[in-house]
Formats: sequence, structure tokens, C-alpha cells
Amino acid sequence: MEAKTAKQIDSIVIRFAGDSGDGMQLTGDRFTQESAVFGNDLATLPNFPAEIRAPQGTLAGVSSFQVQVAEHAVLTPGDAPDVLVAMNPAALRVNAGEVARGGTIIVDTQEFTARNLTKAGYRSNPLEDGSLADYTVHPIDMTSLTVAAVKEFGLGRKDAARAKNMFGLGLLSWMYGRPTESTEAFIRSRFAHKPAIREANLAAFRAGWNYGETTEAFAVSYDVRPAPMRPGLYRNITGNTALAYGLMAAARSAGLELFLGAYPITPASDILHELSKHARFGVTTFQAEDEIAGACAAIGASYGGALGVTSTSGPGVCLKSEALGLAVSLELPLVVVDVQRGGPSTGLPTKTEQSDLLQALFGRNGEAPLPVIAPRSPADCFAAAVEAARIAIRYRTPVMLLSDGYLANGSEPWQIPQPGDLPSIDPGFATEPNHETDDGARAFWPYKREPETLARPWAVPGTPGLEHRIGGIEKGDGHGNISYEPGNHDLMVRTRQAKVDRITQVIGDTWVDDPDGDAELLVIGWGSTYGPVAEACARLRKQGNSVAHAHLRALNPFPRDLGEVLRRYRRVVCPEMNLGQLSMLLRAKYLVDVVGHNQVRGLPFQVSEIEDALLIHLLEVGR
Amino acid sequence: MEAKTAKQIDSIVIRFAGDSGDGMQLTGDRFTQESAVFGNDLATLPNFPAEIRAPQGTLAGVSSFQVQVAEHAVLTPGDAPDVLVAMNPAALRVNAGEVARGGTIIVDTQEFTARNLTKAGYRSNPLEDGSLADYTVHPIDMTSLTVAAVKEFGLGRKDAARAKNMFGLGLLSWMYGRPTESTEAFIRSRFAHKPAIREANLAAFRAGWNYGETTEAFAVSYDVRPAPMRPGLYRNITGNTALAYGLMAAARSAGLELFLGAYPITPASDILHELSKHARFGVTTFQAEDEIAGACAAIGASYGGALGVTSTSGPGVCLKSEALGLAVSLELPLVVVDVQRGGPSTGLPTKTEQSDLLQALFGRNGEAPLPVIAPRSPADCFAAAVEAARIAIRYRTPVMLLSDGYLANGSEPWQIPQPGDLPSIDPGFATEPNHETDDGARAFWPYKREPETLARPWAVPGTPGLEHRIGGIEKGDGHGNISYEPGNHDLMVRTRQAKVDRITQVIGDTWVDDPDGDAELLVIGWGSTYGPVAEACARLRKQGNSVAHAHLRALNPFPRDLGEVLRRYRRVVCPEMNLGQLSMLLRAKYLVDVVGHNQVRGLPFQVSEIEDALLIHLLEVGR
Amino acid sequence: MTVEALPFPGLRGVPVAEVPATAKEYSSDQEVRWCPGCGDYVILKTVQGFLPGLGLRRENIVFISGIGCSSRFPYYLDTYGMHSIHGRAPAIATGLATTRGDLSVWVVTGDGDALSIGGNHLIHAMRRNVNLKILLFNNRIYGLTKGQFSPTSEAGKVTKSSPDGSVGAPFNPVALALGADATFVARAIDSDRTGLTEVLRAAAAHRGTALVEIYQNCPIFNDGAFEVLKNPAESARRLVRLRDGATYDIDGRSYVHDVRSASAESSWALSRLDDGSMARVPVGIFRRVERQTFDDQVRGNPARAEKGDDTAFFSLLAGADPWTVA
Amino acid sequence: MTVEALPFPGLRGVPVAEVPATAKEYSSDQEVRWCPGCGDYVILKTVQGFLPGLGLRRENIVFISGIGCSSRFPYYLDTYGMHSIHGRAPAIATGLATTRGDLSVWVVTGDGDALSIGGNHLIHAMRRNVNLKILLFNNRIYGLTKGQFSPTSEAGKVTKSSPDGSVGAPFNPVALALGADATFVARAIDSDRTGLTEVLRAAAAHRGTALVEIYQNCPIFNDGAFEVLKNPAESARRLVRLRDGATYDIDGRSYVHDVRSASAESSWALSRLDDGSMARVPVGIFRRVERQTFDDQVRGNPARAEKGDDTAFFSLLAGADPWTVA
Ligand SMILES: Cc1ncc(C[n+]2csc(CCOP(=O)(O)OP(=O)(O)O)c2C)c(N)n1
Ligand SMILES: Cc1ncc(C[n+]2csc(CCOP(=O)(O)OP(=O)(O)O)c2C)c(N)n1
Ligand code: SF4
Ligand code: SF4
Ligand SMILES: [Mg+2]
Ligand SMILES: [Mg+2]
Repeated sequence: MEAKTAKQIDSIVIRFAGDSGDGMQLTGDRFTQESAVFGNDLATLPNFPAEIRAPQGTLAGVSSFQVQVAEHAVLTPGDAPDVLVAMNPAALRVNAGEVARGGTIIVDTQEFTARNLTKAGYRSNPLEDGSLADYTVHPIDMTSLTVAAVKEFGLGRKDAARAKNMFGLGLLSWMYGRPTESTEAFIRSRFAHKPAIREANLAAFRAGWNYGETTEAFAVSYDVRPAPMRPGLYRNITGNTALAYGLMAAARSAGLELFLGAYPITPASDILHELSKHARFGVTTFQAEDEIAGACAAIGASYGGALGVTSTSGPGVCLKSEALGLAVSLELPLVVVDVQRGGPSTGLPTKTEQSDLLQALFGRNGEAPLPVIAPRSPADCFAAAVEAARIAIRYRTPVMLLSDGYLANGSEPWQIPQPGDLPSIDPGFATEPNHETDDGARAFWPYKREPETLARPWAVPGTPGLEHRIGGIEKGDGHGNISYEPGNHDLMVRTRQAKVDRITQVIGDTWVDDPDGDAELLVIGWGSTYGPVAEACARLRKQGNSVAHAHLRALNPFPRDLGEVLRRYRRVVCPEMNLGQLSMLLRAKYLVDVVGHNQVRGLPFQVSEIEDALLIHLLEVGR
Repeated sequence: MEAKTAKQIDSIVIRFAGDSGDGMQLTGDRFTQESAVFGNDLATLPNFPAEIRAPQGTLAGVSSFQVQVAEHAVLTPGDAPDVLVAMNPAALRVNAGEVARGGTIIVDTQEFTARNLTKAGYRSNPLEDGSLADYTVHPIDMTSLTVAAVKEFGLGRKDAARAKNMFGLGLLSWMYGRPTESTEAFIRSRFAHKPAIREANLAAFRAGWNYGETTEAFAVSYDVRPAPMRPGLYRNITGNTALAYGLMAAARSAGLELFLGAYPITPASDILHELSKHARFGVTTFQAEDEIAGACAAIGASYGGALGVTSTSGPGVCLKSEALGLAVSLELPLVVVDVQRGGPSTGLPTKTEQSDLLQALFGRNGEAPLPVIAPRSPADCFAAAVEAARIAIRYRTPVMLLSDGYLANGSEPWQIPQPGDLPSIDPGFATEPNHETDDGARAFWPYKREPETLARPWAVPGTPGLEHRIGGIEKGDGHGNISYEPGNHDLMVRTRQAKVDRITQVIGDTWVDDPDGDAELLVIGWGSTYGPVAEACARLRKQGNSVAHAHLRALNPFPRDLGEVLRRYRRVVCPEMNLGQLSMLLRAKYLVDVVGHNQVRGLPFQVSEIEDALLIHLLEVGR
Repeated sequence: MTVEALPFPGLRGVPVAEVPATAKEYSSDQEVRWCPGCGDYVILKTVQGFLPGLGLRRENIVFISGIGCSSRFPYYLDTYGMHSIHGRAPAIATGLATTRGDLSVWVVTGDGDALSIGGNHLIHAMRRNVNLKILLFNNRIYGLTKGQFSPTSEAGKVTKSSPDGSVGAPFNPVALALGADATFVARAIDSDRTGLTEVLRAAAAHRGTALVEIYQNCPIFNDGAFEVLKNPAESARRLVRLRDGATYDIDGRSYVHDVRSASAESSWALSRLDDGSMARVPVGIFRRVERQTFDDQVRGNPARAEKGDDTAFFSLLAGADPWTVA
Repeated sequence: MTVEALPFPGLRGVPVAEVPATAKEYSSDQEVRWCPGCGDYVILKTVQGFLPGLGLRRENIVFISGIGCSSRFPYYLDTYGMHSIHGRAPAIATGLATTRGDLSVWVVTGDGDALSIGGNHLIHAMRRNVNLKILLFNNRIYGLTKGQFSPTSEAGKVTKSSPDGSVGAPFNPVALALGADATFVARAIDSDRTGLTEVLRAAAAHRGTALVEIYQNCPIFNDGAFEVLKNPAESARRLVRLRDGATYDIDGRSYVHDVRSASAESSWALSRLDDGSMARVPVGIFRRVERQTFDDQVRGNPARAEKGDDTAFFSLLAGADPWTVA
């Protein structure tokens, strides 16, 4: 057999799809990891049903994982898969329509039984009826090939067949010339205590590789070369993990214990899961009886001098809102993580959305301002978490960290910080009286503020001489005793607002990408739309258009220069996965006619969709 | 003795102030009632401490009640009292500064002991040190006079002295020529079973009257003639009572049971108290274990075909927010009453504020729009409640009814509706299948909408053939089964928004008062600022200025013509008891540079304050 | 509407059907989506099999659930139903049952839904004694959120959120219910169709809140949690089937089980018989006493019978001191 | 910091003072603002009188309360304190106690705060056995909101929100606590300084959650609710003072009170002795058993002792499969 040719391509989008029980998330993860180690840039999009394990073979049970790998910087998991691996008819049915015309579809033919076809709603077999004529289809009996490959390990047929995802992974690894060591190592450690299964998975994986290498079906393999990246140590990381690590890093930098009070909820639970592993690093996780208790316990921990954190998703934010009002009033550090999902109500629990922004800003009684920070990519969750914690500690305030379902589960390469890279954070605990009373005595005034930041002192129990009482009733300026005085209330309401406004001191200017300098169209986004917006802009620029892109990390307060930035452009467009929440805030504050581009489908934007929308705007503004 | 002269005046502002135990609320109420029966227009402002009964004689324990009575239409309780009745030094200290220069101060000298003066923080006796020189002070030993007057009834001194508030009421009733029958009848019925106390109160009341009539101290009495009002039957009513009655009237008009699920909270509790009295009218009140349960039980009742209502204040809205999201998703009728108080957190529980507007609009996860209605005066709470209920029933949606502490406890004359005045409301329960399936079978589709309103059918358990399941997960358009389909979600999110937007169908055009037609300044308000804003405008117009006043009752959706209205004026000013919440919404939606005039003092605006602020704007816009 | 007296006081006021629906008619057109082997399937089947026996009209039955795997239950029954929010089903059901005496109202909930986030509503429903039947599917794990420990998980349980073992003793749902003065408390096992049916019938017959704890297997995240109570070799030794009037030896003391005792002595002792080791696990009825129900009392409020006609209503609006402007 | 072993295991880890503060020093500069005659005054005095005896540093004591008249308590004590939100004090205190083993953490709550809105946090604190001392001021009414019935009000109570009489049986807080498997449960009366002090000392000594129900008079909205237990003529007959090991006759059966019994048999029987008529009302300690506390276990997690230095941390960040770009 002659050596096969390898064709050079600059990027590829692959989607693995199968039944919830088929291990597609794992398969996708491994392919991602191989590509990461290989040096590609990449981005991923897992997509799974709300049911734990919907009935086998049904459309509801399909789980998928998409990854884009490239030899250049990649910001999204890609719009349309170039390759679809479909482990059963349902997976084909749900996903085929999204595959790029001319793309490749690989299916496990074994699963294409009459029964399964019916379950998936097919009236005829798509592998035979010509309906896939636009694609290159590779029908492979992966199950049988896997069973045959692992025969020697004495597994039952069901267990044997279960390794077929590794067969698929092996095949794709061959097709794209991925290094296989990391996956082999992974299999070895994962099944360290189940030798038969370990060997079966290794064998299936290699069988898949060899199938590609050997058979006629696959004439060429593809070569996606490593992407240029800043030198350094990298890993692939999901948003939830990065966020958890960011919180740990911040607490570490500040020399504080980290206390997470949380109640499980999709898609935020993995933050709880991750942090619960790290008691050795001074992390305490408290799985509370509900979201209210999670937030309250975190407030209690902050009161005691820990970095209190509470993580949840939108429905949980509802429940926490009264406690967050208390935190605003107590002026204690607190990080509140909202991993947004589709709403309202239970909504679409496993899908992504950006529709809690206004809730984050306004979802409390009274004037209860708090800063809001949003990461823009999975890896950026680390830095955003550090920033949120830093603001919380420095300004003695709850901070809302707005992630979303896409960031939470999506992944990308992350340059791992080294010791010394982390900022140092000074909790600045109060240690002595800060006030002289009329009669010259030294006293402690819990609401006497630092003039620059307007932050109040953080005096933790156990500190002698600073005994004091705080609470949610309006407090007198300075001394902090209960005050019902009208003028004092007005002052305190405005002071709390002023304190949040002063955070512009540390958030820097608006991030704007305007390479040409003559753009008349500004696209402004926040959070996870960064990837598709930036890529859409890049494509438009390649086509000779000028377009500027601003992306907000701080949603409250806005950067000092934002008004000026907005007014520099003839048109401002704001794409959001909601009905126009940031648009509203910008319009209100700056009286600029920001135009929304809104979509609420539970899925990230497609690059092409934003590109198309922007093109129309470009035409309209006449460039 | 010659008959005293009666001087004609057109309005008067009186404030009764004393210790929490002195019965000032009752005294004020009675004076109000006498004036109402007499035919004056009036408005009241009770003001009491958050403590049940703070230590006697302290500043914290002072409770007051202010009323303005006039021979013309009155919209506020008045800025500065013309007359202050102060039952002790603390009451004088807290209130004297607000009395109009040249005003009258009546004090009970008996309470001006060294001990009480010290408690109130006086270093010298203000009745003697000349500090009240700007006022006409009437020092009267009311306690002794009362005790003497009631001697014959054999009460202990303490009980006897307790009647001194009736002495004060009697005196004031004489001074302003109030009819006394209603108060005498009130005392008789209130103390029907305590004859000694009854007689003592009557005697004290008459003694006060006679004191005015007889002594030299009061040379003149005053005459405030009845105000012209539309013919009809009137009563004096507080906002909370009017709101409760409005809910009952709406349920009655619709032929529905009224179910209130509530948890006590100031200043909303009186709605629960009032409704709990009316089981005979088909009202069920459920004092729940918390606000969440209150809202949920109301949802359950609505699901069963009752008019579900839940009433609370801001902190309670926080807790209900998740349930309100469910109600948005279930699309069931529900009225949510938020009697706003000072925030954030526990804040100023007994004070008023308008700072929950953005919470009402946005305080839920996801895109969860619901209509918001705000009454503008105590009596208007009736009509606003009817409107809220009507919208809830017609559009199958939770409706937020935003009252506030001032409206809740304040009172004014109300023209009592007569049978036939109430609108009829058709709940329009579904009774049969509404859909034909592909195979021609008749089916019930719980999310198949009425085209005009986009309302879904209300099919209550017990209706044969319409069995269906609803829930908070996204539902498929029409059939209402769970749907995770991206396009469906986008459609449903937009449809729920569109349904709320359609409510412009029934809310009418913007209420604008622009008598001159050439105003360049528009003041726009919402809720309880109506009184001070309207009065300020009236005063400015009297001075020859043109100024227009728009007042919003619907905060979501806005009236159809609102943008046009705003754009008619050169300047738009929005006074609010918050940091600019309606301003923000108007700016965002209409890109009009609405200027806020904001105050967060826990108290209603003073008319003069708004007048002053508007004068500056008038100067600036050049008229 | 025909309102017939049934042998079930708990269903008094709920109209009966001329021809009761069959088990099959109680199953909705929605595809059941639990994991293969989930204990919820057998419970569903048992409930579908048991409902026809109540003789009710299908449209007068309502199932209300919170959130969790178990809370998908209402979708699969062709009655009225609501899949609400996490932990709040008892509160929603309270509003419904109070306003609608003609409905048979059931709550389906999980150990997390009922005992973690929803604990307060549960104990208050039992305290008030609302006429609700609460089926608590206890799999000792959070299923839907993929396997965290729950308030009924054994201490030290290693799960996704407790890699070092969970901390804190589990609730004993039966004891908690007794502490809240529940009038009906029982326990059953998913796979024991006869036992479960018996308990369900008794619950339906009970007027007031009936709490039925159902041990339910979650093969995915907590497989075999109740295996020792199911496998025939062990179960005979471990299961204590409760019969009213029977005698049980506990801690060297002998108790005549009296489900109707005011002091709930035997109920309490039996509730604490299982120390977590499942050496002896009572199933059946722990308590069954009569107490006025919340909803009956509210609906029976004599004030409701007073005249509430237009005259009365408009005179209420007028208040004590109205005046006329001519 | 000196960390001395005290005779109070509940305070293990909390530093003692060289010179303990006096009762007077425990009183803050804030004016006490309860109504004249409110039972809260005497409880405050008793607590101020009792705290010095613990020998602690004032700065290591924290009082956390919810909302209600009773919840103003922390303002009046010159320790650290937080007046939080309605019903949530146990949750806040859990976070504090778990992270700070060197503090003595007290919760002050009312019958509405603890048993209505806060019921869930209360039972979970007791289940977990967090080292907290919870003082539940039970005046059987909502004081701060001016007199609505509470979950401990007698059934049929006429209040502002229940003009036709309240519906639903009251909670028995002691029984509820036992149902939640509380390790320490006691009851005392506001005016009985000796009895209250004794119970407070036992609570402080207890390691774990100690629930102390304190019958408290609200002269404004529920005056005399416990009068029969106070007036000397009646109280002798009605009060049952609990002593460990003493024998009590209940329902014709005799119980040797064993506060440490695992089955909690006598505790349960005694908790239900008062049927609401107050004919016989036990005060003192119902239960006092040892069980690992939540916070000790969390702090004692062996994983916390593993090396968590920079090397370990940055290797965690790097994960299993990092790669280097040169
Ligand atoms: C307010 C809120 N918090 C959290 C969740 C996430 N959540 C859904 S179900 C569940 C627990 C499920 O456990 P259980 O009640 O035992 O039901 P099971 O799935 O085991 O049947 C959680 C935490 C939610 N849906 N809503
Ligand atoms: C979220 C919320 N709901 C309601 C209230 C109003 N509220 C304050 S205290 C209280 C009940 C007080 O009763 P209890 O706990 O028995 O304390 P007491 O005043 O009797 O000491 C209520 C309902 C509140 N402050 N916050
Ligand atoms: S996760 Fe467990 S409880 Fe949930 S459906 Fe699957 S097996 Fe059943
Ligand atoms: S209302 Fe009752 S509990 Fe509250 S302070 Fe007054 S007397 Fe005490
Ligand atoms: Mg469970
Ligand atoms: Mg109370």
C-alpha cells in the first residue's frame, strides 16, 4: 500500500454527535486536547440535552460536541461543521442540516436499523435514498469493527461496543494527523483499575486510526498546522474551570480563604464541583440547602474575613436577590457568579443566553447598585474572575460576574499564568479605631470611608476594639448606627452609587479594535459574543470593509470614555443574545441610537450571521 | 362672653405629633374624617417610626400625622404645617423646624419636664428660651385639663391622661369649625364595651372644644369652606384600603374568587388585613410562610381559576421574583402588588420611595416581561387595581401594581362607585378543544393564542377534555409541550414580549395636562409624585408660566403616543423618588434627553421644591 | 356535576366519573424521558395503575411538581398538571387545593426538591394539613443536576460536589414529618408495586396532607441505594412491614404500633428504627391521624356564608362615614 | 492569641480573655427600643449577665439576627453583630462559623423569623449540626409588623390578618427540632432568669447547634401568652422542670428522661407533653447528644492539610496536558 497524501488546510470544524450514552463529550474533549497539544488554536461548543439520558436513539437524546481547530487564531467553534461524525440516525437527523455543503459525514451504519430510523423520524434510510448527495458520506460499521478489534479482552458485546467512540476518535485523529500520546495516556489513567476496558479502549482507538491509514475509503489525510501563539505554557480550559481557578487565584493573591456557598444548578454546577476539589488551597465549598442560603453563607464568610463567593444561574439569582441587597447595604466583598442560561423561568437550562444583564443590574429592591463584569471567552473567565474579586475586595461590594452557558462549557487554549503573574491584592483589614469622637476618644466607625474609593473599612470579628454592628436598615453616614433621617438616606443612596461609579478608576478604557481608523460602523458587544463578533469583523475587513469592534468587560460602571467612543461612529450596532439589554443601557446613558441585533435561540451567534447583518449596516452607512 | 369671630381661609395644613403611644394617627384620622364629611378636599401623610413603640419621650418614638384641608382641590398633604400640635418635647423638636414661619404651635406643657426635655435633646425649655419667637405658641396643660375633665368617670390617672389626644382633637375641631358628630359616634362605637373610657374620651373631646370656645387664648376660629366636588357619594380612603377594594371589585366584576397569598411586610400588610375581613365576598386570604409561598399559592389559585393576587414590598418582590418568572412562562393571570418603601435591603421600612420600578421591570432571569401599573393617589389605587386585574385576566399575565408607602397610608376623599360603575370583565375560560390535529382530531392546545391579544386560553382543572400540562421549561408554540428547539425559543421570547406590548390596546393615550398649549417644558412623572407635581404646575401657571404635566399610569408598556408627546417639548424633566429610573427608560426608548429631578429621602416631594426646580428649567428654556 | 361520597374521605367533594378512565388513558402522549432503568418508571406505572381505582374524573385530578428528574412526572399523566419551579410545588398546590375543593391534588417531588430547597413549604403544608398527597421520590441524590449529594444522602458520600465526602447527617424524612406534626406519613419502595399501591390508596383516602416517601433507585448516579431492601435474600430480614396494632421490638422495648396515637409514640420510635444502616427499615404507614384540614377550614369559614350581594358590597365601599356632594 | 481549653466544648477554639468583660461592658451605646414591658428586655439583661461567665474575649463573640423585634438584639450588645434579613440568620451564621472556628456565634431569631420564613435554614442548621447557639424568642406573634399570627400562634387566633381566627395547627418548635435531629434542644421562659441562664450555659457548652426556645411576652400584641407559667399560683402546677435522669409520667406511661438517648424517646414524649393547653409545660433541656459538628468536620477535612504551596497551585492550573509554545 502506498503512503497516503496529506493535504494542507488552515482550519477545520468537526462535530461529534451521538446518543447521550455514546460518550460524545469525551470524544470531543479528547480530539480537542490532541489538537491543543499539537499547537492549533481552537474553540469548542458542547451541546447536550436537559434530560440526563433521554430514551436511547431518540432525537431528544442526541448529544454533540463541536470543535474548530486552526493554524490561526480562532475565536468560535465555527458556524457549520466540515465534518460530522454521527453515531446513530437521530444524531444524523439533528445535525446533518448544519453541515457545510460538500462536507464530510461519517456514520456508524450498524445503528441504521429500521427501528432506529423510525425513532429518528426517518421514513427511508438517508444513507440509501440519496438525500445526502451533497455530502461525502462515509458509512462505516464502527460497532462491528470495534467489537472485532476488542474481542481478545473478553468483554461482553455491550461493553465491547461501548468503545466505538474511541474507534471514531482514532479515525478522526488519523484524518487530521493528531498526536495520539495524550489520549493513550488518558485512557490508561482513566481505566487504570479496569484493565480489560482499558485495553479495549486502546485497541478501539488504534483500530480507528488504522482504519483510516489502511482502507481505501480515506484517500487523503489533512494537515492543520500549529497556530502561532505567544510563547508560553498552554492548556485547554473550559470557562467554568477557568472561572473557578480565577477565584482561587484571587483569594490566594489576597491571602484570603475562599468560601463558596452554592446550590447546584445547570450550567453553573461545575464551578462548585471544581472548587470542591481544592480544600488544600484554602477553599471551602458549602453546598447549601438553597440559593438563598448559599448567598447568605457567603456573606457570613465575608463578614468573617474570607472571600465569599456564590455561584448560580438566573433562577438562582432571583432567589439571591434579597441577600444581594443586604450585601450592598453591608458593603462587604462578595463575588456573585451568574452563569446565564435560557430563560425566563426554568427556560432552556442547558442552553446559553445573555438575558440576565438587566437582572444583574436592577434585580433588587431600592437603589442597590453593584458592579457587573463579564468575561468574553472561556479562558478569559480566569482574568474576569480575578478582576471581579479584586473589585469586590477593594471597594467592599458584591460584584456580579456574568458568564454564560457557552463560556461555561466551551473551551479554548489558555496561557497558564506563572508565579508572579498574579496581581497582589490587599484586603486591608481594619486593625484599629479610625475616628475621634467629640470628646477626643478613639472610636471605630464602620461606615467611615476611604476618600478615594469610598470603600468602608473591613473589620472582622476577632479584632479587639472594633466591635460594631451592621445591618440592612439604613445606616448613618460614618458611624453606621441605624438612621431614619431623610437627608442621611439621600446621602447614603448617592454615596453607594458614587462608590460603584468610582470603579472606573480601575477598569480602564473601553477595549476598541479599529485597525483602519476610518470605520463609521461600530459593533459593540459584551460577554461571549466576543468570538463571533470579532471573527465577523475580521472577515469583513478581509473583504476590504472598515468596521470597529468595542467589547465591554465592565457593564457597571461603564468605562469612562465609552460615551466618547460611541459618538465617534456614525452607526453603532449591538449584537446580543437577548432582546436588547445592553442596547437599552447605552441608549439611556449616552443618547446614542444604538441598534440591536438580537437573537434568543439558546445558541451562540454564527459568525456568518453577524457578518451578514453588519454588511447591511455597512451598506446603509455607505461604506 | 362675646361670640368669637371666624376667619375665612382657603386651606390649612395641620400636623399632629406626639409619642407613638399618644394616639396621633387616630387623632389625625378623626380630624381628617370630620373635614371630609364637612366637604373639604384633603390629603394626608401619616409618618411613624419603624419601632413598634420606641422608648417614651424619645426622638425615635415620635409619630405624626399631617393633613391639608382646603376649599379647593388638594393634591398633597402640604409642604409645611401651618399648625403643629406637639404632645411632648420630642414631638416639638422633631417637627418644629418644618412649621411654616408665623405658624401656630400648640403644646401640652405638662410634658415639658426637665427629664423629657433632656430626652428630646433640649438644653433649655424652648417654650421659655425664645427659640420659638417666630411662631404663635399656645402652651396648654392638656394633660391636666383632660384629667380634670374626666375625673367623674373614675379612671386611674394614666388612663385618664390617655384621653388628652381627644382634648387636642376637640380644640382643633373648634378652631376649624369641624362637625363633631362623626367623631362622637366613632368614640361611642369604638369603646362600646368600655363605658368609662368611652365617656372619658367624649368628655375630653368636648373639653377641648370648649377650651377653644371659652378661653381668651384663641381669639378667632377659622373657616375652610367645602371644596367644589363632582356630585356623588364620597368617603375618605387610604391607598391600601382602596387597593384592596379595587381588587375585590375586579374579581367581583369577573365573577371570580379572589385569592390573596401574602406574607406580612410594612407598608403592604394592611392590604392583607383588609382583604382578610371579606370572606363573605369570596375573598380568601392565605398568610403564607414566606413571600415565595405567597406568590406560589396565588399562582396555584389562578391556575384553578381564581384571581390570584400577591402583595408585598420590595424585599418581598426579591423573593417572589423566581415565581413571577414562572407566572410569565405559564401565562396565567396574577396581580402582584408592590407597596414600595425605602431601600435597598431592609432600608427604611416605614418610609416611601419609588425605587422598585426597574426591579418590577427587570428583576427576573431571562426575558420575562410583565406589565406594570402605578396609581397616582390614594384613591386612585382603586382604579389602578381594577385596571391591573383586568389586564392580568385579559392578557393572561402577571401584572405588577406599584404603589408606595405614601399612597398606602395617605388618604383623600374618594367618590364611591355605584353598582353599574364597575367594568365587566370576562374571564373567558376555555371550555372546549381549540385545535384540529393533522388527522382531524380535536385537541386542546394550551398555547394557541387569541390573535388580537396574543393571550393563551385559560383552561382550568375540572374542565373535561382540556387536560394539559404546563411548566416553566420553554414550551412549543401552540401545543405547549416542552421544546428545546432554537427557533421556537426565539419565537416564544418575542411573542411574550409582543403580548405585553399589545397591552397598549387597552391603556389609552398618555395623560397630559397642558392647558396653555404653548408650554416648552414638560414634567413627566409616575405614581405618587402626581400630587406635588400637579400642584407645583398649578402654582407655576398661576404665576404666568406655561408648563405641561404628563403622568404615566402604565410603565410597561408605555402608551403608544408617548414618544410623540415627549418630542413635543423642548425640555422634559422627570421628578422621581429614586435616582432616575423612569428617566432611564424614557431616554433609552425615545432617545429624548429627559432630565431627572431626584430625591431619595423617604418622604414625598414638597410642592415648593418641585416648583423651584421647575422654575430654573423654565428660565433655562427661556420662558 | 355528580358529587358522590366515596370510601375516600380525602376525596370528598371530588366528582366521580361515570366510567373511570383506564390506566392507559391516564398515560399522556408525551415520550417518557427518564434514563433506562430509572425507578421513576415503575412508580409511574404503579400510579397509572392505581388512579383508575379512585373512580374520579380525570379532569379533576391535578399533579403538581417542582424540578428534578422526578418532577417530570406530570408530563406523563393525562390529567391536569404543572411542572413548576424547584421546591415550590407544595405552596402552589396549597393555593390550588384551598380554592378548589373539587380537585384531587397531588404533589410529586424529589429529595432535593422537597427537603433541600423546598423544606420550608413541605413542613408548613404538613403543619397546616392541607388536603394534598405528596409523593417524595427519594433517590438520595440530585439526579437532574447530575449527581450531587442531597439532604438524604448518607454522610460522607463522595459525589461531584463532595469529592472529600459530604458533611452533615442526612434528614430522616419520616421523623421530620412527625416533628412537623404531619397527619399521614408513610414509606414505600419503587419496585414494590403492591406495597406502594396500598400506601397510595391510604394516602388518597386520608383527608389532609399525606406524605409518602418512596425509595427510588437512580441507576445513573446512585445505583443500588436500596438494593438490600429489594434483593429477596436480604429484604425479608431487613424490611419491617408496618401494620397498625402489630407489635415491634425496638431497642429492647416493645411497641404496639398505633398509627392513630396522638402522642405518636410508636410512629416516632419506628421512624428512628433505621439508623442509616438499613438493618431494619419500616415500610408502610407510620402515622394516620385526623385533624381538620386547612382547606376545609378555610372553605368552611362561616363568614363565607354571610350575604355578599351588591348591596353589601357597595355599602362596604361606602364605609362608615360617607358624605354626599350634591 | 491564647487559645485555652474551656469547660465548654462548644467554645473550644475561641480565645479567652485575660480579664473578661463585665455585664455592663457587654452593653452597647445604642438606646434600647423595645416597647415598655417587652420580654426582650429581661432576656437581654440575662444574656448580658451570662456572657461574662464564658470568659471570652468580647471581640470573639458574634450575634447574628434576622428581622423582627427580637432581631434588634445584636445592636444592644457590645460584641460583633449583624442584623441581617428576615429568616436568614442561621445561613449567614453557618458561613461565619464554618470559616471561623475562633468565634462564638449566636443567632437571635423570633417565631416568625425562625419558623415561618426561615424554617428551612433552621432545620438544615440543626441537621448539619453547625456550632451555633440559636435563641428563638417565641412570643407567638409577629411583633414588628404589628401583630399578625405566627406559626406558633394557637389555632383560631384572632389577629389583624385573621379576623375570623387563624387556620392551621401551630408548630411545636421542640418537636420540629427533634424531627430534624437537633443535637441540643431546650426551652426557657423570659422572666425566669435562673432557668434561662442555666439553659444558656448548657447551650454554650454544647458543641453543635443548640436550639433554645424562649417563651417571650409581647405586651403589645400578645400580652400574657405565657402568664400561666409565670404567676406563682399556676406555674408550680404547670411547669415541668426537666432534669436528666428524672422520671416523668406521660399518658399513663413513665419515662426516665435521658437527654443523651440516641432514640430520643423521652425527649419526644416530653416535647409533646404540652398539647397547647399549657397544662404541663416542660422547661429545661430536652436533648443533648454529641455528633460531629459541620464546621469541625469541614475544618478538619484532611485534604486541607495537604500541601497547597505555589508549586502545587501552579501545577493545578497547568492541568494534566499542558504544552509549551516556544
Ligand atoms: C432555583 C433552582 N435551583 C436549582 C435548580 C437546579 N436543580 C434542578 S433539580 C435539582 C435537584 C434535583 O434533585 P431531586 O429533587 O432529588 O430530584 P431528582 O432529580 O433526584 O429526581 C436542582 C438542584 C433549579 N432548577 N432551580
Ligand atoms: C423578606 C421580608 N418579609 C417580611 C418582612 C416583614 N417582617 C419583619 S419582622 C416579621 C415577623 C416578625 O415576627 P417574629 O419573627 O416572630 O419577631 P418578633 O417581632 O415577634 O420578635 C415580618 C413579617 C421583612 N422584613 N422581610
Ligand atoms: S438521573 Fe437517575 S433519577 Fe434521573 S432519570 Fe436518570 S436514573 Fe432516573
Ligand atoms: S411589639 Fe411586642 S415583641 Fe415587639 S417590642 Fe413591642 S412588646 Fe416587644
Ligand atoms: Mg433525588
Ligand atoms: Mg414573634
